[in-house]
Amino acid sequence: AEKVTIFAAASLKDALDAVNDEWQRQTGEEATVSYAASSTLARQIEQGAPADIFISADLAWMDYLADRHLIDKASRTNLLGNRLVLVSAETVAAPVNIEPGLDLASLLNDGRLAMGAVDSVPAGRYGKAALENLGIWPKVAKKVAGAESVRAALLLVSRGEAPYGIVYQTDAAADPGVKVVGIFPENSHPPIVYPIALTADSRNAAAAAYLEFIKSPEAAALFEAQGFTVLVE
Amino acid sequence: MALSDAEWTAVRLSLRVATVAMIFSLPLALAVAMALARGRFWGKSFLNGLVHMPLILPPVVTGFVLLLVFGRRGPIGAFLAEYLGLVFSFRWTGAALAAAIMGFPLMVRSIRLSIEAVDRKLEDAAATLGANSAWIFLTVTLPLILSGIVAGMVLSFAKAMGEFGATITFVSNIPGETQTLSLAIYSLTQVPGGDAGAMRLTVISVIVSMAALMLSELLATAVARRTVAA
Amino acid sequence: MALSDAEWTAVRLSLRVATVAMIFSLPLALAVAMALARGRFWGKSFLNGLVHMPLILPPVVTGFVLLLVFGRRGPIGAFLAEYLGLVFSFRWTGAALAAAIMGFPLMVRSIRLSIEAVDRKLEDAAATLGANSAWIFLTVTLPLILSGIVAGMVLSFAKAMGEFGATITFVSNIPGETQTLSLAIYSLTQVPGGDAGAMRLTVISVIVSMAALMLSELLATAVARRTVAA
Amino acid sequence: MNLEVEARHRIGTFAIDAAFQSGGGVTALFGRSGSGKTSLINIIAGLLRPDSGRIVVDGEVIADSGRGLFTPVHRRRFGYVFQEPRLFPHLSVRKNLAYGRWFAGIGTSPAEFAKIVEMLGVGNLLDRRPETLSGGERQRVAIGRALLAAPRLLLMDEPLAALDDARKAEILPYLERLRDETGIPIVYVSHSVAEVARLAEQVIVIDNGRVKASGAAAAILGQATAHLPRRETGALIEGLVERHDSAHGLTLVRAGEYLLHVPHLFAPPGHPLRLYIAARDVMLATTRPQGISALNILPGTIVDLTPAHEGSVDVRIACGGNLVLARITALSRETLELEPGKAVHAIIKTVALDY
Amino acid sequence: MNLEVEARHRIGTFAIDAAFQSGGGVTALFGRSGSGKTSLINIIAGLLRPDSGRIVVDGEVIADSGRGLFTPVHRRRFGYVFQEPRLFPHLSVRKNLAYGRWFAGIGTSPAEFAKIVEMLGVGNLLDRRPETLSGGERQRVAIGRALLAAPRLLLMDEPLAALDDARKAEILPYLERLRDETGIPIVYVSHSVAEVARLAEQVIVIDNGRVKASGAAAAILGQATAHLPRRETGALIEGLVERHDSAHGLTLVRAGEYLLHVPHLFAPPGHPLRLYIAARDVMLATTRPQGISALNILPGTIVDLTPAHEGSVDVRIACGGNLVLARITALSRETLELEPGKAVHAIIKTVALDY
Ligand SMILES: Nc1ncnc2c1ncn2[C@@H]1O[C@H](COP(=O)(O)OP(=O)(O)OP(=O)(O)O)[C@@H](O)[C@H]1O
Ligand SMILES: Nc1ncnc2c1ncn2[C@@H]1O[C@H](COP(=O)(O)OP(=O)(O)OP(=O)(O)O)[C@@H](O)[C@H]1O
Ligand SMILES: [Mg+2]
Ligand SMILES: [Mg+2]
Repeated sequence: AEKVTIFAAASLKDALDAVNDEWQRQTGEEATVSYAASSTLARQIEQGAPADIFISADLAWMDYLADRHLIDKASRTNLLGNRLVLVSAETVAAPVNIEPGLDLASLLNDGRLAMGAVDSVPAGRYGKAALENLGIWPKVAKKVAGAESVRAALLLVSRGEAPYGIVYQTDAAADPGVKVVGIFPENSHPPIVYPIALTADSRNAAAAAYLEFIKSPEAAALFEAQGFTVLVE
Repeated sequence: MALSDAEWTAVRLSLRVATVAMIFSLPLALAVAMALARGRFWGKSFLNGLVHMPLILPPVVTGFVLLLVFGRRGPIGAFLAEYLGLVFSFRWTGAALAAAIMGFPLMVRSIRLSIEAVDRKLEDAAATLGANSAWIFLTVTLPLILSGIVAGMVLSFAKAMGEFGATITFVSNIPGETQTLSLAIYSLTQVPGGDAGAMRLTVISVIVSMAALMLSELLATAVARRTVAA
Repeated sequence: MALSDAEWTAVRLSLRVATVAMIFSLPLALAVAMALARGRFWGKSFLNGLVHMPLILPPVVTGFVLLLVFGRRGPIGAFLAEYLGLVFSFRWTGAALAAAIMGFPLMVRSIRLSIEAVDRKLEDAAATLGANSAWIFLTVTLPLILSGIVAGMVLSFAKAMGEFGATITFVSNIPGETQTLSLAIYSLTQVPGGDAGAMRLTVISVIVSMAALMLSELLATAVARRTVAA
Repeated sequence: MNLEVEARHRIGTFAIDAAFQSGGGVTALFGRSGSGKTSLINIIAGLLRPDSGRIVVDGEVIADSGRGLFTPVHRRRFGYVFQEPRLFPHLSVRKNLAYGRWFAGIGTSPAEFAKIVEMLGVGNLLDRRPETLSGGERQRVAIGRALLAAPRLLLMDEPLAALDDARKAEILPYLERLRDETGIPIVYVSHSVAEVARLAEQVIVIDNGRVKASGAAAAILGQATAHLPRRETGALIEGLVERHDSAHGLTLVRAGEYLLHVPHLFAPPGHPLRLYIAARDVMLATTRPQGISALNILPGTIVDLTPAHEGSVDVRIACGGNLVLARITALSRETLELEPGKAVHAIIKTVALDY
Repeated sequence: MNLEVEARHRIGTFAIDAAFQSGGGVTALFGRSGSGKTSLINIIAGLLRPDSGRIVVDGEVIADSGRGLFTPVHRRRFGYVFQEPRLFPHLSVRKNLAYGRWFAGIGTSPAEFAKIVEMLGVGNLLDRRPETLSGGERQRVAIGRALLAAPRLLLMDEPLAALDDARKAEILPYLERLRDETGIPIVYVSHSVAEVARLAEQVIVIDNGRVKASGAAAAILGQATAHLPRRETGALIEGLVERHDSAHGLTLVRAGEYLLHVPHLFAPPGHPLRLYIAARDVMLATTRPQGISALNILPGTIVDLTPAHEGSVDVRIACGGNLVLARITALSRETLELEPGKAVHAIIKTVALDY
């Protein structure tokens, strides 16, 4: 059968590659994944990209396509969830209790707070929302270094460029160079959700099967192994 | 350091994209360089600016513009697909187009510099010997600007190897079709634990490019020598 | 089209970064171009390859490398911060460094091409008139390669205006400090509905760059004329 | 063959305003450095488009600004030997030489190629790059390149300036043959009166962009005016080879009523010849001298004398149908009481007549 | 002043292997096109580093491959007029001229600058770009540039080739003065025997990279060998200005026992002078001719005669303490029965002696 083509947020690469291997092992069918920024992928789908399935790193870009009737709305599901954590370099590893009024600014001293760029990278947007919610934002806004991706933010912390950073739990777990010093309360930011949907143009019969598989317990185990929260039952 | 199948695919694709981009942009780059170096026409500044555009704009914007213009719904993209069967979007051809456009200003500048250095008295001499402009260009100008052409091709090739922003925006990151080495490296940098893989691919990319670079210099020397010996 | 404060800041920052990158990379680019064009030394191919590296590598990788080397903990970064008080990370200076490095191969190639076109017999003539190598370089070679230098500076400047990948990776996206026009445009393209803003900034960037471009061509002509008239 | 040139042009502060006609053969352009010779030749070649002008070759209008007509350079087929060699640096000497042949259509035969290569002495340079050639070698290759393009008009801008006399002596006869056998008109810039005297039918003297004098070579070269270096004034005499005296290495040339002894020439009896007799080489005697080494002692009558200039006087003598010019000191003139109408003997050494 | 050159070098298939010494003054390099003159000059200048060689100026060892000594070009302070002008295209004529002054330290005075500009006739070109100059104008600027660098040795590679005779006549006296007043040694490449005869104390004949003959100008120019163009063989005679005959525009020069009449010169009585008398300009007579325009009739005795070559014979005559060379036809030799020891009269026209 025709290959299933998936457009997925770049941060899913490890987990999704594992899921695809498993799917190929079971069905003998292949899935091709194009990993890029959700914004890029959404625009490409808008321009007629040959994608069967889109997995976004946030709701906004899925909504963007939904508004333009470019996804099969019936197939849309919130697939995965994630948590935001505060990380620090190995050297300043004292745990931090993340609560309203936390004096993150003095913790940073004259250092920077590394996070995804607050208006372009989803993790940055969630982080900013959380900080605002907790009333921390006004004091740290000027100290934020908006990285190109969560990975870049993580690197900034692990290289000692920034004392603290806000990243996804999934990324933090895999980097031995940083320590998780606090987890943001789940209600402090909009739910971190990776929605999935079939595209409106998809004519590939295997795509539906793949969609089923990705929601299966086998796949869920693989996602969880990477630290994601699986949202589908 | 044996390469995996996927890595091989990316290497081959990168080389194909870079080579095609370099070769196909050459004639147009030559023509534009000639016009900028020699021409006196209305809108020359504008043409000059246009040529520099891919440098000035963030690559993402260039890629986006390409997507809008050469995409399957874009005005030119639709036309080409309809009448020439030439599809760029989400094909390796699109990656080559993006690379060609990103490398274009570099190629044009190199060639233009060489053209400006040509002693026009030699072209005059050729004319008195009976050569018309086309022949003069082929037998005098072209051989004399060979170093500029080679330099331009090298820059274009190297740029194509490293191109990332415009390519991923225009043709996405589809393994086997549009995932060049550069894009593969990017994918790896986006996940935890990808660093080793990214490093490995980077080394491969550097080796391949360096080999191409040295080949080009050797070729240039050989061509320069052959021009005389033959 | 009145610019908002934030936009003004980005424009000013972009110009500053591009100008500083262009000016500070010039002396080294000249030296390297001279070495590549004229030198005969062991490791010349290697130097040539190294110069092309920023083109060959995906910008993100270049940014990573910069971070590793010039970061606060990087070998060179630590040294510079300690002894010269020169800090790159999260500073506009870092953005300029990234832009300079990305534009470096373009500058070197242009200058190198011009150097290769210089008639060395003129340098010989200068030597017989008593000029030592430094004076020959200043009074003969340099004026004769001016077109290549200007071309290189234009390319470097243009590249700096468009640079994005290495910059954001190295110094992040900090408004007022490191958020150049290019980064601002990128940010806007990443959110649904940001297109209009991105378009607006793109237009500003294009206008600013075109103006700089035309200025450079005028300047080049003027300098060329003055060299003789004075 | 016929050439008609008319041009008016400004370059910076310099203005060309020149017109001349030539009945073919060799037309020499004479003039001081900076007088506009190269500019004029460039206009003829089509490399410089004059503000206004007209060029006609053999009745064919090549350019006429009045009628907006301008044949592009490459279609004129005018061979041009530039003042500087302008060889193609990326081509071997052989390819430089052959460059024009290709476009000449029929081209020149391999025999012709070999002949010219031989004449120019560039046979052992064929596979070299121009940059490795000496100054004179470059100049010779440039001459060959123009000749091999089978031009219908040759423009030569000081083609022999960088060459030694021996080399010149090999090339000049070739140019003479070209002039005589193919009838290709040649426009020839030179500072050497000897070259001009030998080659040119017509001489144009250019000064500051204007034609200051023009006419038959004999007339111009015989005028003791400031047009030409005074040192070089002389008489051009047309003659026919009468016979050879091989025993003594001499050739006898009939010029008017007299037989002149000249150094041995390779030309069959009956062959026409132009002898240039420089005024400075001619002595006058009132009585026929005896026991003198000069073989040519021509009785004649003084036609006229110029006023003394820097201590010397040019004397024109009618000698058996030819006019001979002699330059003598004012003192001798006084001593010998030379006046128009007086019978004198013009004495010319044979070795001074090495054609 | 003293110059010592020794060089061995291969370029491609061409090999230089030459050595010469010069006691200063002007040393002329003579040789056919491609014989290695420019290469040799480049070696002296330091632009070409020979495989082995030695250059000594005034006792100072400039280069010595044996001792690994090599003074870089810019520290030699050898002015060089190249075979092609090599002007700096980005500098005005004025700046081209002034280029070397700066490095010469003290430099040349503004008066000197004005004088050289005047002499070369480039005063109205000072603000122009080299590319707008004519061939001869370029050459003149190149000469000025080298002169103004206050060199301690001048290398001149056919400096006057592109110039007309009038221009040459303005530059040659300057070079003479330079030679006489400043004592700067000059190495001078030229194809013109007249130039060489006038300037050079010493002549080196180069052939295929080797020194074929070298020695005092008088000796070399007087040898009727194949070293020089035969046409130009002659005798160099040293003389002193005796007095002037302004009425007739003549100067009398004492040469040995005789007084020679030469065209009027601007030199005070007692001034030393070198006259070059070309063999082709000298006639011989067995009896003193009467009523002849030539003013110089020198009795003498034949020293020797060369065998006939191409119909002519060179005769050496001892004339009042000088040797004069006459070229006559073999026929005349027979007719006049010329043999060594025979008394003859050498007849030399004054106008042929235009110094
Ligand atoms: N790379 C080379 N390979 C072979 N021969 C060479 C090379 N370079 C120079 N030559 C030869 O060396 C010889 C000497 O050249 P040079 O320029 O010294 O001659 P020249 O005496 O100055 O001649 P001219 O009077 O024509 O200027 C020439 O015959 C030239 O062809
Ligand atoms: N752009 C210019 N501005 C002013 N004068 C110019 C320009 N170009 C050429 N000339 C002048 O035109 C004159 C004619 O130049 P041309 O080259 O024709 O002289 P030429 O007779 O060939 O001299 P030569 O014998 O020295 O080669 C020169 O005096 C030159 O300086
Ligand atoms: Mg000229
Ligand atoms: Mg030479």
